[in-house]
Formats: sequence, structure tokens, C-alpha cells
Amino acid sequence: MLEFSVLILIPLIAAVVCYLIKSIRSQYVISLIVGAFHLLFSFIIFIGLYKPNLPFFFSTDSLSKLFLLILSNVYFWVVLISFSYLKRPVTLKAQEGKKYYFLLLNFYLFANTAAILSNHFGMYWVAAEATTLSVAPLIYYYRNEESLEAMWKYLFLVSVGIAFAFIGILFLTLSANGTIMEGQQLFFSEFVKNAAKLNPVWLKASFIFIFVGLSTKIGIAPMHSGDVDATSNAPSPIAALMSGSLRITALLGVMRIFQILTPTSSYEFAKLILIIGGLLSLIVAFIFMFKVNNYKRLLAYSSVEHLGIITLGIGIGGLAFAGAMFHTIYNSLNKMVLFFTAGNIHSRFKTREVNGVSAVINLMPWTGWLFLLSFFAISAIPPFGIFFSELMIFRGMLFSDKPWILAITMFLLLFIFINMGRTLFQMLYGEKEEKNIQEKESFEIIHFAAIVLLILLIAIGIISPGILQENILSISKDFGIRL
Amino acid sequence: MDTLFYSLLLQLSSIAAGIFFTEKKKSSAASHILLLAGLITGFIAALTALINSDFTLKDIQMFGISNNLFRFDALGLYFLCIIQLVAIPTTIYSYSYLKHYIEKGKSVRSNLVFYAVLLVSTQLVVVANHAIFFLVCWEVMSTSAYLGMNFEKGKKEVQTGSFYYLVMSHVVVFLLYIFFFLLHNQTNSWLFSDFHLLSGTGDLFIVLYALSLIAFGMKAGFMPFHFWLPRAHPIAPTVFSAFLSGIIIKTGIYGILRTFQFLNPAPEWLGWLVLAVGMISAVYGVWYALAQHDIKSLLAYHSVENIGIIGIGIGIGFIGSAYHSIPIQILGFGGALLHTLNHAIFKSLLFVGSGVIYQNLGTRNIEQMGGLVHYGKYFVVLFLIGSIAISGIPPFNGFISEFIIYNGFFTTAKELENYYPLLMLISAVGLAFVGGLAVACFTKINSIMFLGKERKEVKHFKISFYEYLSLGIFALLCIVIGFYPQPFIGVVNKVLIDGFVPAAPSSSLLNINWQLLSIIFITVIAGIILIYLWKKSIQKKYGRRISTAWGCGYEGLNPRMQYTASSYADELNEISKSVLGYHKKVIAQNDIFPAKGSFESHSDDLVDKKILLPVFKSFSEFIARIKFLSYTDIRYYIAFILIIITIYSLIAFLWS
Amino acid sequence: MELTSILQGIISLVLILGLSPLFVGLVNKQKAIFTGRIGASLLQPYYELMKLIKKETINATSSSFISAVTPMINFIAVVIAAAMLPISFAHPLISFEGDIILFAYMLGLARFFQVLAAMDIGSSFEGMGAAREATFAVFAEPIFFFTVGSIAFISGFTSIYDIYHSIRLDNLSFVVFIIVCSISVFILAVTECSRMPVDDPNTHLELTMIHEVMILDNSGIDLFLYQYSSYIKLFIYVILEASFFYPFAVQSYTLGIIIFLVVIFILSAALAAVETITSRFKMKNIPHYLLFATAIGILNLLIYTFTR
Amino acid sequence: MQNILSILFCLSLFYLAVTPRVKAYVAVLRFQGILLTILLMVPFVEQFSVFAVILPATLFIIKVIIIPRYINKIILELDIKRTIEPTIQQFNFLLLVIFSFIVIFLASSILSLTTNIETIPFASGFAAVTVGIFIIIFRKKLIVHVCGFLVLENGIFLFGTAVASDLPIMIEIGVLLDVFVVVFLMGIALNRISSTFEGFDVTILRRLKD
Repeated sequence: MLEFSVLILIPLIAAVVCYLIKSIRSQYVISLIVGAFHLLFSFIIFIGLYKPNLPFFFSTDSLSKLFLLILSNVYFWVVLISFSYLKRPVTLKAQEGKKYYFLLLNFYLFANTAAILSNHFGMYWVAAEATTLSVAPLIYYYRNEESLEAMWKYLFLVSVGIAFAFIGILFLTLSANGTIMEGQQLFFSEFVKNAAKLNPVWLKASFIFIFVGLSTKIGIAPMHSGDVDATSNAPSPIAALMSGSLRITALLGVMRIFQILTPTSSYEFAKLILIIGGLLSLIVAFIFMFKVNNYKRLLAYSSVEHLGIITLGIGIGGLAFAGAMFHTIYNSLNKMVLFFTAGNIHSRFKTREVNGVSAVINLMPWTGWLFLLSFFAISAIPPFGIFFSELMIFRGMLFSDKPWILAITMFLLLFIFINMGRTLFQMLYGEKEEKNIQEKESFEIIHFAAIVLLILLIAIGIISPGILQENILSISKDFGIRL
Repeated sequence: MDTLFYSLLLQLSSIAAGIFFTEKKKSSAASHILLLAGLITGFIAALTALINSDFTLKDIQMFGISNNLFRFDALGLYFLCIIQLVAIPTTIYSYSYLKHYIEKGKSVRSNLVFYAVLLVSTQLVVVANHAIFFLVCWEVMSTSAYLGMNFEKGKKEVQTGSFYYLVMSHVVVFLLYIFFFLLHNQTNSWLFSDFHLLSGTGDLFIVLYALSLIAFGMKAGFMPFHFWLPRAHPIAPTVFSAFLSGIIIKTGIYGILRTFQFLNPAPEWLGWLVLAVGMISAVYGVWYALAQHDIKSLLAYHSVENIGIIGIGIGIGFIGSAYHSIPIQILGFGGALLHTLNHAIFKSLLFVGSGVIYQNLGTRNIEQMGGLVHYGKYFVVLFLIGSIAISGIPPFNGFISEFIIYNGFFTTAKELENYYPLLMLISAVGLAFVGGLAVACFTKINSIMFLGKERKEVKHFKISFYEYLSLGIFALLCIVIGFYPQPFIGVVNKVLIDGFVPAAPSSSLLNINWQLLSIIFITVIAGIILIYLWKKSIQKKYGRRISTAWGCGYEGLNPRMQYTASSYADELNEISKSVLGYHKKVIAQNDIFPAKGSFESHSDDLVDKKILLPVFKSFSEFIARIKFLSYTDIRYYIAFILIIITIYSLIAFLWS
Repeated sequence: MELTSILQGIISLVLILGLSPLFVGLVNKQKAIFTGRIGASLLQPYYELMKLIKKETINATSSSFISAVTPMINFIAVVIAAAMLPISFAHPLISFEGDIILFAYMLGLARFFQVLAAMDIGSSFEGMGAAREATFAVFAEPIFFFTVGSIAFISGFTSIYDIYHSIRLDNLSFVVFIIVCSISVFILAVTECSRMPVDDPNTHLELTMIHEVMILDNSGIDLFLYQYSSYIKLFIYVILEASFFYPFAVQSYTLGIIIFLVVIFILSAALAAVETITSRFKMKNIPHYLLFATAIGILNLLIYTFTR
Repeated sequence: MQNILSILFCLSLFYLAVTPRVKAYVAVLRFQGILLTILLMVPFVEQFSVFAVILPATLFIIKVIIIPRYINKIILELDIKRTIEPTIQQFNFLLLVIFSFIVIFLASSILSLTTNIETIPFASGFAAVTVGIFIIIFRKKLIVHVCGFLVLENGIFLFGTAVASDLPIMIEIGVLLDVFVVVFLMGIALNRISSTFEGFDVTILRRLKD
């Protein structure tokens, strides 16, 4: 019960409290404490010091442990920097947005934790939808036309998509017809146990619907658009939150149903679908990297790319699967740094257009160098973690039954790297322009967070803790993958 | 081996010194001292290990802990020695180089940090034994080099040039991934020391060779892949461009040699391929160089040339290995290895020299120089030594390695009868041709930069002690290797016997009559001195005076009447203008009162300007024209869901 | 190597150094005779050299230490090259495996400094000469390798002495090969020593000259060194040419010497004849001329390799 | 009984396909809400339990009372033009709808051979989903999009009853609440849009592009 209260109830209560008290600062303190507790607790659970047994629709397994840790980590850092972010001057209309900021954050934490820990598809669906609802107003933080449009599109697209996911879930119940699962509850642990007996036709159908429906949330092409719009127009902490943890949550749903398909005859089909989805999103990222001239959109596409790589890895299976699991961690860490620093740049230059930005390294050295480093990290340059995970994924591809995928992937990644680099370096370098000559930037908490995260990224990559490896091994065992 | 690791730590500590000293001068001094200390200790350790040939292959004790990350075999140690040997004077120069910027009040912190990282990672690359560890060091090396290049971030060409380099190394590392994956799959071990198990020529064998030659060849800058050198070298700060073309491109050579260790014997056609590629790189590298006016890009093209010469040596070695002939392999690889060392030395010398000139005159265009000999006599002498050495002219080190390669040709012709003499002769002629072009090129830059009258008046031309020191060390090395090559030959021989030639120590390298050579060279010097004395006495007797140059009766010659670099090289460039992309722009009208005319000549790199850029441009235009998925309307978003679901359902339907 | 061979070497070196001006005198004399003049005496070159030594040395204002050291380096390099050449069956002073490379590169060293010294003056005339010298040298070196070098590659010997004495006349195609080789060596000699039709040492129109124009601004001892080394260089090539015919003397010194002298005489006549009947080429045609020589070399080689 | 209700449901969909007025959409939504409520009441004919009333009650409140009112309120406040703005002719739209109906009914009847499902509710639910999507795709007005989304939701609900999944009450209610909040947020967003942009159709949402 303790874990239930800490992980799920307290955030809810905190949300209510944040609604009641008006002062932003105290809201910040409360949410920070909640976040810290959450992080601590999920860490304890992760390293196995504490065996949780959650009541009714909730339970934990190695997968949800991992994702929970990712979530609470991302959440903690986002909350940590949020206050300094809120202090920044915004338009008068945007002032009112601040009132609900922490309320919604806490609600988000509540919903997302529920989604990750839920053992029941219905529960998962409700919680996932709730996360969308909590994020949508946060996207509208700036109260300007772009953010409004982004919110509308995100809300609408994701709601429709998730409705499809619901259909998928219903199909799952259908697939249970005529088996011992008939009329049972949708506890996926049950489904995993006797998946082999399920009706393959409905199983395939439900996989398709759930995958496509949740793709709108994950940002798998061609359903990526709403996600990209939202991530590129949300305030950067929220953008970090979305591409760091929200997409992962949606991915969880897909992986659940995939896990059910694992022992069945439709396994290969599911893999194929995942591979198609991953390649499609890589291609989309590849195409748009040529055209984008808005750096937040660029980052959004980069997270489309990386979720694509993860999906691809899961679809390839084998070593690539483990690589994909590592990739989720590194990606979440890395995306945070990228979005935080991008947020600094935005608040300094007041534009999201690349052409309006130059000489960042000269004007704001801390942000500039961190941004540069995080770019290197995201493009898989050692010693940053993503290098190692991509190495695993590539190896998995090369020795899978479809090695040609590796060729395509490398080609796409290379051009993505070239274009992303061209755009970002154009921002980073260049001479100082007179209008931008201001005081040197001071060392803020954002920089601190970014540095810590980068260090984490390197440390996890190089040390690759045994506990983490065990966890990922057991995940892949759950998915019937022998390493 | 601990000493080596301690030395590396010492070098790393320089980073801390660079960062934490607030006062710029202090910080730079401190970090340079630490670097030097580290390098020198490391060099001594490595050299002793190499000479005493205690090559511990596995279980390196690192601070007492045994690990298999590292491997100190002869090849690795040899390259390690080269790196440290070249790095020492470069670091000395770096100090005075950065002093200029510090005086200008520019922050040099980043430069210090990246230089140290670059040094350490490069040293780790050549002793790494674990493939993943190698890749990590490799990437860190490339990235730090990239970051170091971007010292003057403001300039556009700096950004593009360095970006070329970054992209190149990204491609390289992608290829290396596959290379090592395949090797790992074959030997299921990540250790270099286990890799050379597999042999025999299957398809995989060829694939592996192709991968490694393309990847490492790209790094080394062989001809089709040379495009990045003339982009990256000129824009990098001198210290980095010296290190880049002195050392980093040699890591490519290192990789190729390692590959040969893994997979040997090499098939013969491969030997011919490498030989041909090397020859093309050598000839066109130097020919492109002849067409340049920017001193640094000229030197960059000369790196292509010298890499080509090394490639020729490697090619000979491959052929030898295909025929299991020890002498050929010894001479081929020996020439390649020694030339690697030599080129590292004199190319760094020349780059440092060009850096000194750039610091003083503020331009890299040699057309605007001239008459510098009257300002810095000794500097010119040092630079001249480098130039003679790089043109492979006796009595300096360049000649020694080319001599070995020529001997390789001869031996190949002798060992393998029938049509080989012809082919070898043609290769020899090619090498001679390269030599001729190199002479033309270096007479050009030396005479245009240093001799005659100054074309643009020289404000100040000062050379600090440190610059003289580092140049002096380099020049000394050139001279020593030239006049007394025996010990170096011995070391190279040892490396070959340890790493390349399985059979008993064959000494076709030592057979060459080195004593006689050095005697001859010494006679040359002695003779010059004797004649000098005689000449002095004669001149004392019959007098000597200075007067204006004989202009065929025409008084008032002025500097602008001198031969320029373009006019000097024009005749040669005309011959292969199509390849060089050599084109001239003349503006002059011939009426009675001629107005101000102008002339300029340029050369566009074939691969870069004619292939890469247009292809990329048209490709991106093509992509930009794709409207696929680029809708802004929510209704399309929704429609996509429906469409994709139908597609997936169809797949599902067709599945069973 | 034992004492006698050293003695032989020294003697032949001294011979080369001593006779080289005489050869030039010979050529000039014959030229004069062909053109119906009496001409200067055979020893004229010696007189000129003597005279040059006694002259005052004048250096241009813009010149540097380069033009001071170059004459000496030039001279030494040529002498070293000369020391590798066999006269008859006498063992040359310097002879080791691969000295053919050293030979070529010693001449290269000489050229390098020659060109630098020319550019050192900073006058456009010398520049012109230097540029031409550098350009033509690029094409001259391959010819050397296609002739002497080709024999080296075929015979497997890499020392000039052995190369020449490996020539056997029992094989007809080889004889043909040798003869054609000698032709292209002649062309090489003409080029390297800047005689007609590549260069005209006698006109004093700077625009048309290569070698002469490079040493315009030298006088006295410097000019002496230049001239002398150019004489030696010419003689070196003559010896290269002559050595082709040693095999006719079946291992006998005297016969060898006789052949040597005869060939020298014939060559001087040939040079004189060429210089009287032909006129200088246009500068831009010279590369073609050299390429033609190279082509001969290649063709010759191909014929030989495939008729063996 | 269930089938009759489903047929009615389908008829309402056809009506949606032809009607040009926004108000009609709201009416249809309300009608469908009532249908669904009745559908949930059906089991009570056998045995009645107070606990089971909660779900139909909430459904009735949300889908029949609150949401339609809310939408009407928005329409009044923003005085949106009363006609929907179709992008294709109603006739073609109707054809499309009929076509999809045929496909769906055929498919579901084929599927019902393998597994036991009540074909008619299943098919009509699915048809509702498709029609909802079509409405969103082929209409310009944002408010109509919301209606389309709601039709889609109703379809899913009907569908859910068809596949006889008895989800636990609180999850069902959670679903309903989610839907409600979505609509609520959409309403707020519409208000904002009306205040920031002029007009209410998607053509104004073209700002975000690459």
C-alpha cells in the first residue's frame, strides 16, 4: 500500500494542493519534494531493495520498473528547472498559465505512473488518455496562436488515435473468445501466460489498432505530425517531458501487446509491422531534416527519429531489442539536455527560426557548449551512451535475418546527422552581432541539470551497471529473447 | 608499462591546469609543461619498450589490474613513438602559437583542452586492443580534432571545412562498425590480438578488406577520398593542422596495416589496387599542390601525395605477401613504415613553418610574400631542409624511405619474373615523375615565399625562441635520419619481423649499403665546406661586390616584375588542366593606353567541386521537392490513421 | 672493395673531370668546321674557365645565401654523380646496389638548388629560366628511368656499373633494345644539358634560353663552378651513352677505352651536326619532344618484353 | 433488442451523412446517447441491481445532457454559422458512407463465422467509427470535428457492448470521464481559437509547418 500511496496517490494529492495554494514558489517546493520522493522510491524499487505488490489494477515487472525509473527521473529534472523557467518574462496572457503549471505537472505524474504500473489494459488506456489531457494545457503555456494550434492538433489527433487503441483493446477481448480467457478481465499478465491459445486473427487486428493508435502518442510516422507540432511549440521543460517520458509511456502499451504476440504465430507479422513503422519514421525524419528551419521542430523530428530507431530495434529483436531498451534510457536523458538548452537559446533570441540565431557559443558559452555536446551525444558519438546502444542495435540488425535494414538505417542516419549538424552549427558558430551583445550569461540551475545529465549519460554508457543489465536481460527474457 | 599510463595521466592533468588557472598565460604555460612532461616520459617508455622488444601481447598490468584493453606490440609501439616524437615539438610550438592569441585577449582554454584530449586519444588509438575501446578512442580523437579546428568559429570556411572533416569521420566510423562486427562474428572475440585467426580468401575476406580500405583510406586521404584534407587543413589552427596531417591521417595507415595483420596473406589484385590508388594519389596530389596559392592547402595536397607514396609501399608489401616472398614484404612495408615516420616529421615542420609565416604576415597566399630570407635567414634554412626532405632529395630523410621503396620495386622485379619488371618499371617511373613534380612544387613555394624581393612590404617578421626550438628539433630529425639511418632502419626491421613477416628475420632492409650512403652524404657536406673555403680565398684575392641585378640593360626592376607562383607553375598545370580544374581569368584590354588589368588562376578539386557538392545539392533539392507527409491540416493527420490501418490490415490479410 | 678498384675509380673520376671541358671544345670545333669556320681551339673551354676564376664575383642586391651556396652544391652533386660512372671496365668509385637511384636524385639535388638560385635574383629573366628548367626536368626524369632504368629492371642489377656490364649481345632483340635506348639517352642528354634543339647556349637572347639565363647574374668563381658542372653534366650523359657499347669490347680494358674514345668522338660529331642543322624548338613544343622520347622508351620496352 | 437499437443507430448515422445543419449533429448525438443508455439498461430486464445503475446514469448524464448542451452553448456563444461546410458533395459523402457500410457488414459477417460476435451491433459500431472519421476528414468546421469525434466514441461504445467485454465499472466511468474532459478542453480551445483567430474552420490552423 505504501508504494501505491507514494507513487500514485501522493502526486494526486499534491495536484489538489497545488490547486489550493496560490504561491508558485510553494507549489514548486511541494512538487519538487513529491518528485524527489517518487524518484527515490522508483529507484529503490528498481534496484530491488523493495518488493512492491500493488493493489487491484496495478503491478510491476522488470519493464515497468525500468520505465518507471525513466519517468520519475525525467520528471524530477523537469520540475527542478521549472521554477527558473517560470521566472522568465512572458506575455501578460501567458501569466495565467503559470497558475496551473505545477497542478498539471503533478496530475501528469499521477496519470503517467498509473499508466506505467497498470496491469490492466483498460486501466492503461484511461491513464494514458489522462496523460494526454494533462499535457495538452501545458502545451498551451505561451497562450499564443502557434501553441493554441499545436494544442488543438495534439489533443484531437491523440484522442482519435487513442480511441483506435481502445478498439484494439476490445479486439483483444474478442481474441479471447472461445478460450479459457473468455470473459476474463484484461489483465495482460494473464494474457501473456496463455497467449498461445488466443485467436490469431483478432490478435493481429488488435496489435494493428493499438500500434497505430498509440503511434500518435509515440510519434511514429505517419502519425507523427501532432506530436511534432506539440513538442516544438510547448515550453521546453514540457517538450523534454514529452519526448523524455510521455512517448515512452505510449511505447509501453505497444510493447505490452507485442509481448502478448511473442509466443504466437503472429510474432513475425508484429515484428514486420514494427520494422515498417520504425523505418517510416526514420525516413520522415530524414526528409524533414532537409527542410526544417526551426530548431525546436528539428529536435522534435530528432525524437521521432530516435523513437523510430527504438521501434526498429524492438522489431528486429535479438541484441537489437536490448539495444533499444538502453536507447530508451539514453534518449530520455539526452533529449532533456537538448530541450533545456534549446529553451535557453529560445528565451535569449526570442525566435525559433535558425536564421535568427547565431554565435550562441560566443554569447552564451555554457548553453552553447552544452548544446554542442548534447548534439554530439544524440548523434551517437562516444563516450556518450547512445553510441553504445546504437552499436548494439546495429549489430543486432547486421546479424538479423534482414541485414539490408542496417544499410538503409545507416544511410538515413548519416544524412540526418549531416543536415542536423549543418543547421545546429550555423546557430552555434558565427560572429557576434551587435544587437545581441549583452552581459555574459550566468551559471543557472538549468546548466547544472544539463551537466549532471550529460555525466549520467557518459557514466551509464561506460559503466553500464550490472543491475541495469540484469533488468534488461530479464525484460528480453519476458519477450522470449535469449541473449 | 605503467609509466605509459602515468604519462597519459600527466597529459590529461594538463586539461585541469588549462581549465582551473584563471590567468591565461599561467594556465597555458602550466598545461604545456604538463603535456611536455607527459609526452617525454611516455616517449622514453615507449621507445625503451620498442628497442628492448618486450612486446607484452595480453594481460597488460595497468596499475596492477590486469586488463586486455591495451596491446603493446611492435606496430602499436612504433606508431606510439611517432605520435609522441612529433607531438613534443608541436606542443612546444603550440605554446608560442597560443601566446599570440593570449596577447590578443582571446580565450585559448578550449584549444588547450581539445589539444590535450586529442593527444591522449590518439595515443590510445594505436595501443587499443579491444575493438569497442578502439572505436571509442577513434571517435573521441576525431571529435576533439574537429572541436580544435573550430578555433576561429566566426569564419564561414572554418565551419564548412571542419564540417567536412566531421562528416568524413562519421562515415568512417559507420564503416568501421560493420568491419568490427564482422570480425567479431568470425572470431567471437573483440580483441585485436585474436582477430588474425581467420585466413583464406572467401567473399567475406574481400568484404572485410574493402571495408577497411575504404574506411581507413578515407581517414588517410587516399585519392578518391582526399577531398576533406584541402578543406580541413587550411582552416585549422596551425597546431592542429600540423598534428592532423602529421599524425591523424597516419592512423588510417595504422588501420590498414592492422587489417593486414588480421587478414593475411592479402590477395594479389588487392596489392595492385592499393599500388594504383597510391600512385594516382601521389601524382595528382602533388599536381594539385602545384596549382595552389594557399600555403596550407598546398601542404594538405602534399599530404595526399605522401600518403600515396606510403600506399605504394603497402601495395608492394601486399603483392609480396601474396607471393609469400619475405624480401618484397620487408622492403614494401619497411618503406611504408619509414616514410610514415619521415612524413610525420617534415610535414609537421612545414606546417609549423607555414604557421609562423601566417602569424607574422597575416596571409596564407604565397603570391603576397617574397624576400622573407632577408628577415629570417635561419628560419628559411630550416624550412628549406623540410622542403628538400619532402621532395625526397638526398641527403635528408625523405630520400631514405623513397630509396627503400625503389629497392622494393627492384626486388619485386627480380623475384617475380615475367611481366613484373615492366610493371615495376612503370611504377618506378611514376615515382620519379612524382619526385620531379615535388621538386617543381617546392622550388616554387620556397622561391616565391622567401627569395627575390618582397611583393608586399613586410611589417614585422619575428620568430620566437620556441618556434625556432620546435622547428629545429624537426629539422634535426630530418638530418639525423638522412645521414645516419641505421638505427631507424633497425627499429623498422624489428617492427616488421614482429608484426608482418611470419618467417625468420630477413634483412633485405639491412642489406642495403647504408654506411656507404652516409659516407657519401658526409662527403657532400665536406666537399661543400672545402669548396667554400677555396671560394672564400679566391674571392679575397679577386674581390667580391654587390650590385643591382642584370636586367638586360633595363634599370629599375621592381618587385611586381618577378615571376609569380602562378606563372611559375602555369606550364605544368596547363598539361592536365582538365583534371585539376585549372582555369585562368585574365582581364586586360590592348588599346594604346592599357588600363589596369588583372590575372588570376584557380584550381577546383575534381572530387569535391565536381562530384560531391553537385550531387549533394541536387539530392537535397530532390528531397526538398518531396511533398510527402508535409501537410499542415489536421484532416490529413486523421486520414493517415485510416490509410495506414488499411495498409497494415492488408498486410495482415496477405500474411497467412 | 679492394685497393685497385678504388684506384680505378679515382682515375676514372679524374678522367671525367679532366676531359669534360675538352668534349665541349670538341663539339664547338666541329660545329665551326661544319659551318665553314676555323673556330676556337679545342682547349678554349679550359681558357674560359681559367679566366672566370680570375674575375671579380658580383652578387645581385636582392640575392641571398642561396646564390652563394648553390654553385658549390651544384658542383659537388654533379661530381658525386660522375663518381658512379664506369669508364671502360674500370670499377667506379661509388658503386653499390641501387646507386642508380642516388645518381638520379643527386642530379635532382643539383637542379633543386639551381632553380632556387635562379629565383633568388628576383628578376623575371631568371624566373623564366627556372620555370622552364623545373618543367622540363619533370619530363626528363622518366626518360632516364625508361632507358637506363629499364635495363636495370630487366637485368635485375641496380648498380650502374653492373647494369652496363650485364648487357649481352647474344640476343638480337636485346641489341635492338639497346640501340633504341641509346637514342633516347641522346635526347635526354640534349635536354638535360640544354643543347640544341631544346636550348641554345650560344645566342644571347635571354628570352630563348633555359640554362644560360638561369646564371645570368653570376660571375667569377660562381660562374666558374656553374660552367664547369654543366660541362661535367654533359660529359656524364655522354658516358651514359658510351657505356652502351662496352659489350663490343669483350672484357678487355684497352678495347674498352678505345670504344669509349670513339663513341665520344662520334657523339660530339652528332651533337655538332644536330646543332648546325636544326634550329631551336618553340618552348611549348619541348614537352612534346620529351614525351616523344618517353614514348620511344615505352614502345621499345614493350617490344622487348614481348619479343623475348 | 440489441439489434434493433443498433439499426436505429445506423439510421442516425445515415441522417448524419445527409444533414447539412450543425444543430442536427447535436441532436443526433443526443439521440445516440439515449440509444446507448437503453442498451445498457437492457440487462435490467432480467435482474436489477442498484450498483449497475451507476454506469448508465453517468452515461446518460454525460452524453445526453451535458455534452450536447455544452456544444450548443459554444455554438450560441461563438455564433458559428448553422450549416456545416462540407468539402465534398453530400451525395458523394453518402455514397462513401454506404460503401463503407457494405464493406464493414460483409467483413464482420465473415469474421463472425470464426468467433461468436453479435454481427449487427459490432458492424454498426464499427460503421459509426468510420463515419466519425469521415465526418472529421470531409468537414471543415472544428465544432463538427468535435461532433465527429463524439460519434466515433459512441461507435466504440456500442462496439464494446457488442464484443461483450464487461470492463470493471470504474474503468468504464474513467473512459466516460476522459471523453468528457476531452470535449471540455476542446470547447475551451474553441473559445480561445474564436478569440485569437477569425473563423472556426481548420483552414486557419495552417501556421505550423516546416
